[in-house]
Amino acid sequence: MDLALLWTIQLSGLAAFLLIQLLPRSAKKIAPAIGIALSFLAAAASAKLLLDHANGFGLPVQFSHPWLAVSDRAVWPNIPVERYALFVGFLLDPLNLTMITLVTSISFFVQLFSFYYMNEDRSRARYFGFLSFFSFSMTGLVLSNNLLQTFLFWELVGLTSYLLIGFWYEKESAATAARKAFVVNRLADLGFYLGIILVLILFGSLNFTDLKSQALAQVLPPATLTLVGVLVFLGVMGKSAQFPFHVWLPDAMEGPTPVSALIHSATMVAAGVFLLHRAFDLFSASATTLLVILSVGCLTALTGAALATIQRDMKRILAYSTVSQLGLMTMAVGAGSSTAGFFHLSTHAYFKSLLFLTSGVFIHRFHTNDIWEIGQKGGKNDRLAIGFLAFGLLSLSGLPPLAGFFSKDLILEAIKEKNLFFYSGALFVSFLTAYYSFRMFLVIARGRIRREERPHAESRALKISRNVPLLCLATLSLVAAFLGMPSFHFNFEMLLTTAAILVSGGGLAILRFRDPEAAEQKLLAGKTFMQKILERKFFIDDAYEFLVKKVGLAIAHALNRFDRTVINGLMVNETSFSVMRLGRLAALLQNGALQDYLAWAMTGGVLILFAFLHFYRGTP
Amino acid sequence: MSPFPILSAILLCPVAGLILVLLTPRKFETAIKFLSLLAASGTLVLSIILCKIFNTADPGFQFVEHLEWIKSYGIHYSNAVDGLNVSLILLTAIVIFCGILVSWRVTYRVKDFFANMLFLVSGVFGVFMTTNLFFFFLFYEIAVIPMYLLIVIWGSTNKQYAAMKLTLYLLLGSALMFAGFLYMYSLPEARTFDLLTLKQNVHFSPPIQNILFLGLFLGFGVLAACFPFHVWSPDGHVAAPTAASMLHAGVLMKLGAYGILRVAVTLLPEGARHWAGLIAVLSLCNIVYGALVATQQKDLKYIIGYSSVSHMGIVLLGIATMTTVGFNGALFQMFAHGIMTALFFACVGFIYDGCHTRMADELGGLSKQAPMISTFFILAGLCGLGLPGMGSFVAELLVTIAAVGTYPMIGITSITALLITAFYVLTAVQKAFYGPVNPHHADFKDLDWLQFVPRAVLVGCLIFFGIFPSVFLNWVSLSTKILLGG
Amino acid sequence: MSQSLQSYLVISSALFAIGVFGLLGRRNLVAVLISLELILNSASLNFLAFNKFSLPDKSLGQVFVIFIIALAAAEVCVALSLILLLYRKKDSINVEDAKELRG
Amino acid sequence: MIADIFFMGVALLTLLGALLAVSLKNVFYNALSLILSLFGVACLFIFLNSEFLAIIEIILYIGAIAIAIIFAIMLSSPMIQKKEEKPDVKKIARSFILAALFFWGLLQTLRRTVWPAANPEGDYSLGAIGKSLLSNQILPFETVSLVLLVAIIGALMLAEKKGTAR
Repeated sequence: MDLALLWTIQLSGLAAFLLIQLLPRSAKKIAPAIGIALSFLAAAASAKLLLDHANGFGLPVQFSHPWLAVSDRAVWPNIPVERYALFVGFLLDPLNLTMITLVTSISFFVQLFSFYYMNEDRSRARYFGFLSFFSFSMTGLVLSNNLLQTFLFWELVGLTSYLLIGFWYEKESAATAARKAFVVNRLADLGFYLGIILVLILFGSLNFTDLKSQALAQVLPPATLTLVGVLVFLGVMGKSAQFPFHVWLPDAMEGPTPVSALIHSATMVAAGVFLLHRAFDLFSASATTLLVILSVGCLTALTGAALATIQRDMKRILAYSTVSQLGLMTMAVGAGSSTAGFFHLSTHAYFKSLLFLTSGVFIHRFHTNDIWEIGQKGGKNDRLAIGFLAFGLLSLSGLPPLAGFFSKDLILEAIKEKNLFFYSGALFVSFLTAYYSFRMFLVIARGRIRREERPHAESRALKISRNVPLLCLATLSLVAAFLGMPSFHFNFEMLLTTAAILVSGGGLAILRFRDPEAAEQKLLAGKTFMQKILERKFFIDDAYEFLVKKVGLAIAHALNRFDRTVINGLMVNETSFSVMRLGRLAALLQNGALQDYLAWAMTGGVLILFAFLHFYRGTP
Repeated sequence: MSPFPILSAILLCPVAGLILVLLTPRKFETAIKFLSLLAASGTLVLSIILCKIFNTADPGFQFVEHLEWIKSYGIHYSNAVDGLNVSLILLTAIVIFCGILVSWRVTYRVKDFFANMLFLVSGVFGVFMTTNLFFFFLFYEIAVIPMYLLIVIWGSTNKQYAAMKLTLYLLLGSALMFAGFLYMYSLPEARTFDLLTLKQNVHFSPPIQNILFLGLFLGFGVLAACFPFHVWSPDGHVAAPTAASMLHAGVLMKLGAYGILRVAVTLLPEGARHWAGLIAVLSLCNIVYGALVATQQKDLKYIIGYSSVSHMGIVLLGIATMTTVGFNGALFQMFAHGIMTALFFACVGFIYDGCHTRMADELGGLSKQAPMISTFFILAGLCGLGLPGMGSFVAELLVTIAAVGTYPMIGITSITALLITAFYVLTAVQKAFYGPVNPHHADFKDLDWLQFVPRAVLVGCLIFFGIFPSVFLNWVSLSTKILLGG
Repeated sequence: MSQSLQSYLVISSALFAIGVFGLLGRRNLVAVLISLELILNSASLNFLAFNKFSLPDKSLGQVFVIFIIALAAAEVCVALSLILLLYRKKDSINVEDAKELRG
Repeated sequence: MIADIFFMGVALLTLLGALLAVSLKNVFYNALSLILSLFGVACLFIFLNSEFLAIIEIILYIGAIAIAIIFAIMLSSPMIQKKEEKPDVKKIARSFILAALFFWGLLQTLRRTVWPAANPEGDYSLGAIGKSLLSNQILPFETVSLVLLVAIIGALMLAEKKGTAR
C-alpha cells in the first residue's frame, strides 16, 4: 500500500508536467487546473501516509531496485562489497514523512496561489508545467534512499529553479540570474559529485541505511572522512545558499513570487539542510566537519541578516532573511543536534512561504517591490495582507506563542551547549532578524499614503485562490510548531533571552522607522560607512565577477588564441604552406630552357660516374 | 554462417539504397529522398532487431559471417558483433535515419547529396562490423571520401579549407593506422589480416607493443580528435552541411575510439597499459581545453564542435583508465555523445537554414518565436552538461568513477569541465534563445511535423538510455571484461 | 701511341666530351645537332674498338654501328624538320627563345 | 711504325674537326668541320678492320646527314648574317666544366680497369655482317627499317607548308 502511495506522490508531478506539455495549443487554458489537481492528489497521498504511520510505527520502509551495475572487485581490491551497483528506490522514515508532507502541502498551496498570481500571464501553461516538474524532482529528492539518487534529483531541482527563475526570459536580468543560479549551484554540486564518488569507491555503498558513522569510521581513515564530509557539505552549501555560494538566492527573486515562495524559501533551499539531517552520520563521523558546518552556518547567518537590514526591495529582504535562517539551521546541525535544525526548517518553511505569498499579494496589487512605495500606495489598507504579514514577521522574529519561537529556541539551546562564541553570533542574528522584520512592517504599515491605488475588482475564484493558501499556511505553521516539536521543556532562562532580543531588536526598528518618510530622507542624506559596505554586499559579487571575468574568461581567451595561432596556425597551416613553398621552389627548375635540363642531366651522369669510380676500386 | 546474415543485410541496405538512388534520374527528387529514407529505415529496423536478438550472456563474437577472399594474404570479408560494436551499429543507424529526415529540405543537387550520404554510411557500417584489418581500412577510406565531397559542395563558411584539412587529417590517421596493420602483417608468425587469428597465435613482445600501440593510437587518436590533433574537427563541423556534420560528429569520431578499443587494446594490452598514463593526460587536455575554448566561440556550430572535442576527451579518459568501468563509461559516452551531437547539429542546422546566421549574438529570443526547436536545442545542451536523466550523465559518472579510482588527480580536474560546460552551454542558450526577439529573423518558422520526428527520436533515445542505462550496460559489460582479460 | 684499345677509347671519350661541350654550350640549334652527331660517332667508335679487341664474334659490333648510323639518320631528319618548323614560327633557331613550356 | 704515325694523324684530324665543329661562330663552318671529323672517324674504322663500315660512314653519315644539316643551314640562311650576340660566358663555362669532368672521369675509368687480352683475329668480312644481321639480329634490323619509315613520314608531316603546321 505504501509503495502505491509513494509512486502516486512521486509521479503526480511528472504526470502533470507531461500532460501540460502534450496539451494542444487550444487547451492550454486548463493547464492550471491540471497542475493544482495533481498537486492536491500528492498532498492528499502524503497526508494519508502521515496518518498511516502517525507515530512512526512500521517505519522505516525501503524499496530499492538496482539501476546501474558499476563494477566488480577487480578494479579496486580493497572494497568490502563484492559486486556493487548503484540503486534507485524509496525510503520512508519519520524524517522523510514530515519532509514529504511539508513539500507536497506547500507546493499545493503555492500552485493554488499561482492561479491568482499568474492569471494574466499568457504562458501560464509553461509555468504550471515547470512547477509540477519541480514537485516531481523535489519529491524524488526527499524520498530517495541513497546519495546518488539524491544527487540525480538534486540536479533536476537545480534545472527547474533555472527554468523558473528565467521564466520571463525576455527580461535580460531574469535570464542572467537564472544562469547565475544554475552555474553557482553547479559549482557547489561538483564537490557533492566528487564526495559521492569517493564514498562509492572507498566505502562501496551509498544507501543512507548503510552510512552509519561507526561503519564509516572503520573503513575510512579520519582524514578522508573529513574530506568526504566537507565535499558533500559543499553540495549542501550550494543548494542552501551558504556563505560563498549565497549570491544566487537574492538574484533568484527575478522569478515569479510564488516560485520564490515555493522554491527559494521553503523546499529547494531546505533540501541542503534536509540532506544534512538525512546523512547526519556522514557528517558527524568527524568533528572537524561539524566545526566547518558550524562556522559556515554562522557566517551565512550573519551576512544574510546584515544584508537584509538595508534592502529596499521586499522580496530581497525575505531572500536575505531566508539565507540567514538557513545559516541558523546549518549552525544547529553543526552544533550536533540535527533534529533542532530540521524542526526549524519545517516551521520556517511554512511561515516564510506565507511571507512570500503576502509579498506576492502586495506586488501583484501595487506592481512594485519597494517597501517605501508600497507604504505610500496604501499598503496598510489591505487588512488581510497586513494581518498575515504581521503574523509571518512575528513568527520569523520568534514571538513566543508563534512557530518561530519554539524552533529558534531549540537551536539557541543547542548552540549554547556547543560553544559560546557561536551562541553570541546566533543571538546577534536573531537580534538583526527582529530588527529588519519590524523595519519592514513599520515602513509598510505606517507609510503616509500619497497616491492611493484602489485594488481592481477580482472574481470570487481569484479571491479564494488568494486567501485560502495564506490562511492554511498560517495555521499549518502553528500546527507544525506544536506537532513537530521533538521535546518541549520549559527553559525559563532561554525565554528571557529571546524576549529581551525581541524587545531590543523591535524597539530599535520602531525608534528609527516610526516615521518612514523621515527615515527615508535620513537614509538618502548620508550613508554611514557600514551602509556603504552592506550596499556592496561585502564585495562578494564583485569577487565573483572578477574571478569569472578576469581569471576564467581570460584563461579561456588565451587558450582560444593559443588554439587559433599555435595549433591551428603553426602546426597545421604552416606545414601546408611550407609544402606549397617547397613546391614553388621546385617549379623554378622548370624554366623552359632545354639546355638547363640537359645540363642537370649531365651533372647527374657525372656524379654517377664519379660515385662509381669512388666505390669500385677498379675490381676487375 | 547464422541462418540470416543480419550484419551483411545491415551493410547492404544502404549500399542497395545507394545503387537505387544512383539509378533514379536526377529530377525525381522526392523519389530519391524516399528511396534513401527507405534504406535508412531498413538499416534502423535491422539494427534494432540485431540489438534485440543480441545475446547479452554470450561474451564471444556473435552473428559471425566469414567469406574467404584472398586466402594467401589472410584477407577475408568477415563480420561479427560483440559488446563493443552492437551499440555503435545502432547509433549509426539512428543517426543516418535522422540525418536523412533532417536533410529533406536540401534543394541543391539532391541526388548527389543522398548518394554521398548513403556511400558514407555504408563505409561506416563496414568499419563497425568487420573483424578483418584490411576491410577495416578499406571501409574507413570509403567513409572519408564522401565526407570531403559533402563538405566541399554543400558546405558553408570556408568550406574548401575545412574540407581539405579534414580529409588530410583523416588520411594522415588512416596512413598511420595502415602502417600499423602492415607491420603486424609483416611479422613472421602473423601473415594474416584477420583480427581473430592475430589475437590467438601472435604474441607481440613488449618493446614492439609499445611502439606499435603508439602508432595505432596516434592513427586512431587523430580521428577521435585527441588533443594535439583535434583542430580539424571544429572546422570540419562548422563547414559541413547539417546532415554531414551530424554523421561526422555523431559517428565518424567514434570510429577512432572504437578502433583503439577493437584493434589497439585487444592486440596490444601491455602497450596500452604502458601508454595509459599519457592518454589520460592528453584526454584531460581534451576535456578541459575543449571546454575552455568553447566558451570563447561566437558561432553556435563552433561551440558544439569544441564541445564534441571535450566530450571525446571523456571517451579517451575512459579508455585510459584500462578498467571495465572506464570502458563501459567510454562506450556509453560514445553512444550518448553521438546522439547528442546529432541532435545539436540538427537544431543548429535548422536554425541556420531559417535565420541564415549561426552567430549566437545575432540570434535572439528564439524561444518565443520557435519554442519547439529551442526546447530541442536546450534539451541537447542540458544533456551536454551532464544533466541526470540523460545519457551523458551516466557515461560521465562511470568514467569519472573509473578516473577517480585510477588517476585521482586527473579524475578530479576533469570534473571542473562539467562546470565550464554548464557555463558555455547556458551562455549560448541565453544569447541565442532568451532575451528580446531579434527582428532580423522575424520570419523564422518553427518545426513542421516532418522535421519534428527525427529530433524527437534523438531526444527519446537520450532520455531512454538516461533512465534505463542497464539496458546498454548489459550489452557492453561482458565484452569489456573479456577485453581486459577478465 | 700504338693502336691499342686504350687509345681508341681515349679518342672516343675526347670526341664524347667535345660533343657534350657543344651540346650545352652552343645557342644555335643546328650547332647542337652537330655536336649530337659527334657524340653518336664517339659511341660507334667505341663499339668498333671493343669489337676489334675483345669481342669474339666480330660482326656483332659492326651490326651495332650500322644500326647507330641508321637511327642517327632518322633522328637528324626529324630534328631538322622540327628546326625548320621552329624557324618558321619564331624565325629564330635559338634555343633560348623556345622557353614557353615551363612551370 | 708508319701505321702508328698515320693512326696518330687521323686521330688528331678527327679531334681537330670535332673541336672546330663546336667552337667556330659560323654554323656553316661548323658543318664543314663536322664533315672533316666524320671523315677522320671513317679512317679510324678502317684501322679497326671494318672497311664496309668506313664506306657506310662516308656515304651515309657524310653524304646524307651532314648534307641534310647543311641544307638546314642554307634554308635558315638569313640567320647566319645576324651576328650572334655576345656569347653567354656562364653557359659556356658550365658546359666546358661538365665536358672536362666527363673526359677526366672516363679517362680515370680507362686507367683503372684492367682490360682483357686483345684478340683481334676474327671474320670482319661483309658476309659475316650480313649473316649475323639476318640471323640473330633480324628483329632490330626490321624495327630499324620501320623507324626509318616513321621518321620520314614524321618529318614530312612536320615540315608541310600549307597552313596545316600544327
